[in-house]
Amino acid sequence: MVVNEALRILRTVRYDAAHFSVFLQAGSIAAAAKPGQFVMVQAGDGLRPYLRRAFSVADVTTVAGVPGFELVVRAVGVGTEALGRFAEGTPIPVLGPLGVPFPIDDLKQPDRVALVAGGIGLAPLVLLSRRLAERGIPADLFYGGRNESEVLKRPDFERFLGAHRCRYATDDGSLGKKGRVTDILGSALEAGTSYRRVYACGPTPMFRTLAGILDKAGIEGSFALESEMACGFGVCLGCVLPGRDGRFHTICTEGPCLPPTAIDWSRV
Amino acid sequence: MVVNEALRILRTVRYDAAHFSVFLQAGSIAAAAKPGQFVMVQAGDGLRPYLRRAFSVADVTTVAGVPGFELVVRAVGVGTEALGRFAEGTPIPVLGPLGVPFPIDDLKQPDRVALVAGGIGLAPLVLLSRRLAERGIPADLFYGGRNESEVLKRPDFERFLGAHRCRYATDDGSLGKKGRVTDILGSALEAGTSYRRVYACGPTPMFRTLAGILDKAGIEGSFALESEMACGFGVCLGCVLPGRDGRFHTICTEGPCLPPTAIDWSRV
Amino acid sequence: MTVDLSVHLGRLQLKNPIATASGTFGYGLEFAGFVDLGSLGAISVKGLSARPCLGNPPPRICETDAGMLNAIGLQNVGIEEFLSEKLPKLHEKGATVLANVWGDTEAEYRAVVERIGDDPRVAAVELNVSCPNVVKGGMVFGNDPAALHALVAAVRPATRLPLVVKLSPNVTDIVTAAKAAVDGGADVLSLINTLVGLSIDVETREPKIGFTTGGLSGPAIRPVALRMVWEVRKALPGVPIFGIGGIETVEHVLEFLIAGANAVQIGTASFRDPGVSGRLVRELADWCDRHGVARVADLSGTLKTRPRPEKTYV
Amino acid sequence: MTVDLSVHLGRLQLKNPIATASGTFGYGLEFAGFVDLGSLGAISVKGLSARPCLGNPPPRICETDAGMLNAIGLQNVGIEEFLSEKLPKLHEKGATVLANVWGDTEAEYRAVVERIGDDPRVAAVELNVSCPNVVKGGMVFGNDPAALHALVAAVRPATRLPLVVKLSPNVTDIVTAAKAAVDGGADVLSLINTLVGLSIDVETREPKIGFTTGGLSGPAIRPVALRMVWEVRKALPGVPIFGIGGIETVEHVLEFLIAGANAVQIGTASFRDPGVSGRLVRELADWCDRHGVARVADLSGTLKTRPRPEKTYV
Ligand SMILES: Cc1cc2nc3c(=O)[nH]c(=O)nc-3n(C[C@H](O)[C@H](O)[C@H](O)COP(=O)(O)OP(=O)(O)OC[C@H]3O[C@@H](n4cnc5c(N)ncnc54)[C@H](O)[C@@H]3O)c2cc1C
Ligand SMILES: Cc1cc2nc3c(=O)[nH]c(=O)nc-3n(C[C@H](O)[C@H](O)[C@H](O)COP(=O)(O)OP(=O)(O)OC[C@H]3O[C@@H](n4cnc5c(N)ncnc54)[C@H](O)[C@@H]3O)c2cc1C
Ligand SMILES: Cc1cc2nc3c(=O)[nH]c(=O)nc-3n(C[C@H](O)[C@H](O)[C@H](O)COP(=O)(O)O)c2cc1C
Ligand SMILES: Cc1cc2nc3c(=O)[nH]c(=O)nc-3n(C[C@H](O)[C@H](O)[C@H](O)COP(=O)(O)O)c2cc1C
Ligand code: FES
Ligand code: FES
Repeated sequence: MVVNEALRILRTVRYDAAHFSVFLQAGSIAAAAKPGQFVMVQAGDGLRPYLRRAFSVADVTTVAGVPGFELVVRAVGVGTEALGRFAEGTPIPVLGPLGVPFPIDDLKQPDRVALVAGGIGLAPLVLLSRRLAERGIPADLFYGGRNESEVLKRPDFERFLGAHRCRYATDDGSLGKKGRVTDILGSALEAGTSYRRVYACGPTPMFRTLAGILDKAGIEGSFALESEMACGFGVCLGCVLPGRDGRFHTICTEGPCLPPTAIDWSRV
Repeated sequence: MVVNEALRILRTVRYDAAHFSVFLQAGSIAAAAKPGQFVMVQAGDGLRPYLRRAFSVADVTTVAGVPGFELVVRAVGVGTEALGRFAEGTPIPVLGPLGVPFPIDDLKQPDRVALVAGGIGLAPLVLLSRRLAERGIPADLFYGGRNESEVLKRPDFERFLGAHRCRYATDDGSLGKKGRVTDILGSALEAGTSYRRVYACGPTPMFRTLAGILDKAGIEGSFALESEMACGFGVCLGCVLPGRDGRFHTICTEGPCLPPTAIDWSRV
Repeated sequence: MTVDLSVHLGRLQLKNPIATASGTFGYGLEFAGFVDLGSLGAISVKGLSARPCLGNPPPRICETDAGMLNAIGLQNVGIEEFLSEKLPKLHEKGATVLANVWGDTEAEYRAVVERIGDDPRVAAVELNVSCPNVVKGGMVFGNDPAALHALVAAVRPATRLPLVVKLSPNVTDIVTAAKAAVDGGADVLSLINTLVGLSIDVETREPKIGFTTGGLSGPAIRPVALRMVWEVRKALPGVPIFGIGGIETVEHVLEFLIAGANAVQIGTASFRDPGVSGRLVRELADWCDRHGVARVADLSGTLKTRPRPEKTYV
Repeated sequence: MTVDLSVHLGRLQLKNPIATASGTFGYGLEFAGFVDLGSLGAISVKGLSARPCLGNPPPRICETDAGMLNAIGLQNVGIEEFLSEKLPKLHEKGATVLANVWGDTEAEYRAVVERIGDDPRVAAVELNVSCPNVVKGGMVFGNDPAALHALVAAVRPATRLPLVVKLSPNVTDIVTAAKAAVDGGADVLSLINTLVGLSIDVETREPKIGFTTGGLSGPAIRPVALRMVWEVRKALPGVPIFGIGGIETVEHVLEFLIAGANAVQIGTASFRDPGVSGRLVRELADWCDRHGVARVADLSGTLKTRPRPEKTYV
């Protein structure tokens, strides 16, 4: 069930000028949240930002023994910046968990999957890694960022998945391979690795390239998509992306996790 | 000269749920500010509050050795509440000093004056008391509030003016006389005390009554008036009050300190 | 004190004056987890057309200062699916339903209203006249008094339900529009719909909305909406009004009632807080109680205006 | 890179596109401590009338969400005092002056413009047509295309200075108003003036503004202003435009230029920050520099719109 509750900020951890994690009180959201789902957060009770902002539930965790959940945030504008400025203990309105999670219930023991993260798209993949590890499903992480310091939550990924399963690409080569994340996934596929399914989250150009790669390789995908959202629960009809069927997909309720084949990437 | 500068909050002292003092870095405002002048403060860089708010320079002082000035504030709405929530060290835009101060330069040694404060109208009278004390001008304070805890800055008034010169009236009788401040001033006048000038700040009903009292007694007054202000420096023409001459007085530049005889109290 | 919250908008009787605005409350059912749908004055559902409509390509929304722009393009499931899938459930939950409808032509408007007919599960039909008139080259029905009058008159015979006409605020004179709608047969007026606005991404030099312009809603438009409610109430004191535009708090509700509305509709605020409409019902009752207002209906149109001064010169 | 900030609005040449809006910048001189007056593109002074005007009784202003309402009532020192006391000082400081004027009747408008004549210290006359036409029973000049046309045509012969007409946004079709002004002889259009709004104190049930309604300004109106600039630019691509409404940042300036304005006027923002106009001149130069824009004039009207989709049904 989706709940609308005021949750206290347990802790804010800064990674660099633009990136931070916010840990929120669990409320009834943490226990219910599945990997790929998101919450709508009101950052401030004023007029700027005016609408709530969408954030993936990045992890379900505890802070100093207090149950909570984590959002990993890149500050790109007024809402994300405001979210990073709250004092610990401040209650903020949170609506969630929302949307269709990554499909994982159908995975079975010998299945192997890949996780592809671009930039801040790492967020939903942390909780996904945790759940896959719990289920014993082997998963390879392909994670691309601008540079080493923008590759976040490495210790968690490496703990859940095993360090040997985590491969990185950076624009400047400061971590892993110099280049794009789709390049390192492409190399792995060319080297003969195959996956039951590829889970991905990242910017549109990454999605577009990846959709092509998966299509060619005949591999199923599940993408955690983004679009601007006013409500997050299917009533404003603002968050649509064009579908291959000529219809528009309501990303907040039909997604955010959708197979790439659902989207008409030429119109995004 | 009026300056527009970002000044850090040195300290915020809370008196009760609704009242607090904000001490700001001196900037070039503190040294220039005269009793009765005010500043326009932007409480937050967002949209709510949208316009700056006016506050009297309540005192010029130091905080832990750092030169600054004080605003005494009653939280009545979004701007005053926001002002009370800032963390120490936050820089906030301040414009000032503004307006016409209380006329005191013409006071000479044997002159005796009265100060009349109603509610939050105490604010400009603190700095006035300090300056009068420096000049050795004896001044009687008549200060009315709802109850004892809403009578603020007593130690300062009593230090500057002498405790025996400070008289209080409260609605509930918890401090001084039960009743209104104009009653205790009226009694003093009836008892034969006379003043060279009466300086006052308070709500409109107090001003209206006081204007009548002074008119009857033939005593000169100087009132620190209030009205809603968008700019504070004479350009929006929003802050006018009706004058006896049929014109409108721009309170931010012709005032805030004006003789009560300038105003048409029947139209305020 | 028990406060009487009920209001009458002509034949349309509501248990309280807090309704929700079309396009901001889905088909109502999406809010069942946040609000007791039966506790609201009314629910205006997403604008319905004769055929299901796919709406505009994205981006459809963007935030603006104290508001948002939208150009959803009236995406909706169509009147058939509404009547078969949504309305029975709304009815079961005790909701008072306003069927908000639109069309590209008079005939389409009429067709969808005829399909609703006198359905007793619908409390009133609400005509959204902010739709471009395809026959008249895209000019908006609601912005031309003659076209508006003709449209309302054409639709009027199609139902015996109360007919609410929701006016466009993008006009020189809202009173002329209001009169045209009332003369055409409107029982109730809803005002206002969104103001037409534009917002630009300066890096790409593209409009932030795919459709270029969008409808501005939210707190930014409240003063304009309030002014129009007041103007119409003054000119047409007998015509009941739904006040709409940027309502978020009980004080905003009261502003609209005092200006002359008989009830209000909560729009964009439901995106920020899906429970806001239900809460406002309770807060309005509390406010009336604290202020000794026994009947909320008595608040309507109680604005005390001062005589406007003549200009004075020196 | 040295950025060429100069812009031409027909015969009106400005050193940069950042001007200040009438009624929000006093007579300019009040800002001399905050802004180098000579560094601004132009300064539109408080609306001048033939006789000094006392304005409206208070309360004249109130804050609204992301904006404010005002009903100052056009208080001003009158054209004589302006010419003798203010203009010489403005001229001395190197200011480019727009003389914003108004009247209750055509004759009064004409009288004040005649008094300005061809004064070389004035760069242009700006006609505020949002004034109630006392002859036509209070209807606003700018809201009736015929009255607007007649007014501009009546004033036009009174000066050889460039004539700027500042339009009211409270109209169904801003393009019709724009055409009427241009046909009447306007060289440049300023858009927009304030939207008419209302705000109510629910405790006293009185309007927060003594005049009941007031003009809404500030960020709240920016999307509406931008849309109108874009509409007029599209319809009248050769007519130079001052874009006005809720401008606070360099991005806002750019939005207006891209939408089709040739220059902008900063209004209410000068109350929040008296130095904002001067800062925007510098920030605009920086932005152009960073973005490789050599001539700011090239930005004007560069909005890339997509073709509007047809409605699609299932
Ligand atoms: C389902 C979902 C999950 C998300 N999860 C995360 C997350 O875990 N961590 C994170 O940092 N961000 C996440 N985002 C993106 C986040 O919502 C946006 O970064 C945020 O809304 C920007 O708000 P702002 O006020 O800071 O920026 P604004 O000033 O509003 O905008 C800055 C830029 O971001 C774009 N933008 C605005 N809103 C969105 C949006 N909803 N989606 C995409 N772009 C947007 C704007 O067009 C603009 O280019 C998610 C978005 C969605 C839809
Ligand atoms: C010259 C001057 C000096 C002042 N000095 C002080 C001071 O030292 N300490 C202090 O606490 N307050 C002072 N005030 C009053 C203070 O400016 C207002 O309380 C403040 O603007 C209210 O802002 P708000 O956002 O909290 O309230 P809002 O939500 O804006 O309004 C709350 C109530 O206050 C009224 N109000 C709003 N602005 C003003 C205003 N400028 N003047 C009077 N009433 C207003 C509103 O009409 C409303 O009734 C002064 C005002 C002026 C004009
Ligand atoms: C996303 C969105 C969709 C809307 N769709 C409709 C609609 O289908 N029919 C209609 O009459 N009004 C529609 N409206 C207008 C609202 O019902 C309302 O009139 C307007 O938003 C002003 O109210 P607000 O400021 O409270 O949102 C829509 C508004 C929004 C924000
Ligand atoms: C207090 C105030 C007074 C104004 N006076 C005038 C005026 O005298 N003449 C005029 O043409 N416009 C006047 N305006 C309108 C502004 O010039 C401007 O068009 C409007 O405020 C919108 O811009 P903004 O949102 O940047 O303020 C006034 C606006 C305000 C806020
Ligand atoms: S965000 Fe409102 S429908 Fe998806
Ligand atoms: S506050 Fe603007 S003129 Fe006084």
